[in-house]
Amino acid sequence: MSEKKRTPKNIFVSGAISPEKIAQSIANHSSKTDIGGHSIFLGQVRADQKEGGSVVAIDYTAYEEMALEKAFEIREAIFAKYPLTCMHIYHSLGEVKVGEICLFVFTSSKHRRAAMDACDELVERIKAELPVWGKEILDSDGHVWKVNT
Amino acid sequence: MSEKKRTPKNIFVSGAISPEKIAQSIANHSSKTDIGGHSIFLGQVRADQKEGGSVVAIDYTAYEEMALEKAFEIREAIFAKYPLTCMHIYHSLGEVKVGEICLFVFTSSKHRRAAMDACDELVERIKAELPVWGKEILDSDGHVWKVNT
Amino acid sequence: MYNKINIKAFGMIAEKLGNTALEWDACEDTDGLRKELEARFPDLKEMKYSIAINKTLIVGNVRLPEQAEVALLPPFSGG
Amino acid sequence: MYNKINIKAFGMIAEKLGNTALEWDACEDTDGLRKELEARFPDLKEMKYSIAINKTLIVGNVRLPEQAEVALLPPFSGG
Repeated sequence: MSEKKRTPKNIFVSGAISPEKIAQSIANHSSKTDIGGHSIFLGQVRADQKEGGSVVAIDYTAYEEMALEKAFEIREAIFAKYPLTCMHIYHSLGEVKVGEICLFVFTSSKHRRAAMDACDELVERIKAELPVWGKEILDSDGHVWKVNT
Repeated sequence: MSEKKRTPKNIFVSGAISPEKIAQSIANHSSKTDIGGHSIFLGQVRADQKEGGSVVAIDYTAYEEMALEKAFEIREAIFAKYPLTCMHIYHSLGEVKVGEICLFVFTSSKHRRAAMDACDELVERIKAELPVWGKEILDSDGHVWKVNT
Repeated sequence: MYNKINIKAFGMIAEKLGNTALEWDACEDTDGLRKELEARFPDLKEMKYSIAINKTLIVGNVRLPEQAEVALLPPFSGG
Repeated sequence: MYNKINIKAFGMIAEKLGNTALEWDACEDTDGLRKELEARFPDLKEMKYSIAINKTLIVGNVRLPEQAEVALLPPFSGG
């Protein structure tokens, strides 16, 4: 949990992010006794109705090297802006089924406000700035490209 | 998971909230395929330095009947204000050691903004309006009463 | 006629009173209750506390209904 | 002298190009590259995409440095 080392790290995980991984990540922070609040955002794949059918999964691809550089840049900027103890970002690559978790953003700080505001800003920046693409797989075997709003 | 039934429910758990409980709560939402985002806030007990020593645990008590009525009122107001799919509140009673989780607030919605804003407002209202008190137990065996800022 | 009333005390107030429940002579209103309590427990004068009647926080001076559930609540510190 | 350049394509753009990697005659700048690509793949004209050179998004028209890593990026949709 030495979050202060500030070297680029991999944010990508293959397939869905399991609730057990999230629990383990939370448990890993119990030794950091200066933390008073954790803020977590989880993105979950929705069964949206599209013209060609209903979404059953999203297949994520990324320009990985660029995404990791960008994630590192965002991470540094957020650490500089908010008094955080820890920050973790995990994004799925490959197929994530409807109802499964594809994004896990986790910030911790002494007082709640910093963790909450940082988490919020991280999620917005991840969605806007990381070169990641979601291909929504339909039950008709067709697909549509996800559009972030 | 039938979150829409809107009857007062118990928010109190005895002792710390385990990461496994949080994982289970997340996993329980995988069948709700209209959810696109979850926002979670966790309160963790800090080892603050006080005049009489260092905090080793917080012993929580509550005016339980009033707290449950108030939690229900807050819950209804937040459901009316934000388009949420689910909302969960858990607060510890009794002793929670440093590094352990004492508050778990969990909101889910189709789009992230509602879940995040609702979670934020819930945490603020819970801290300001629920008749719950934290007695900070010090390593000197003394104690001080927690003050919310 | 005035009966006894039961008062619940919490947190730091319970600590000062030495008890979480208190049987007390019924008072007409909350100002009267505060006055009598502070006469018996002078420490209360320096403490901030609210009063709830039947699980609702009251504002200002409020008449005490019969068989009211009265609670003395120091500032909340949950979470 | 101009050499071949390697272009990476992603998401919907890769789908239109039928490939995630493309060898291409080197162009002087990104406007020239866009023009040539759109001549060969007319569908691109109707698509929104950005260009990154050496993993940095470029704005406007930018000279293509030698051995640049050029990437064609449709609107991001992570999360």
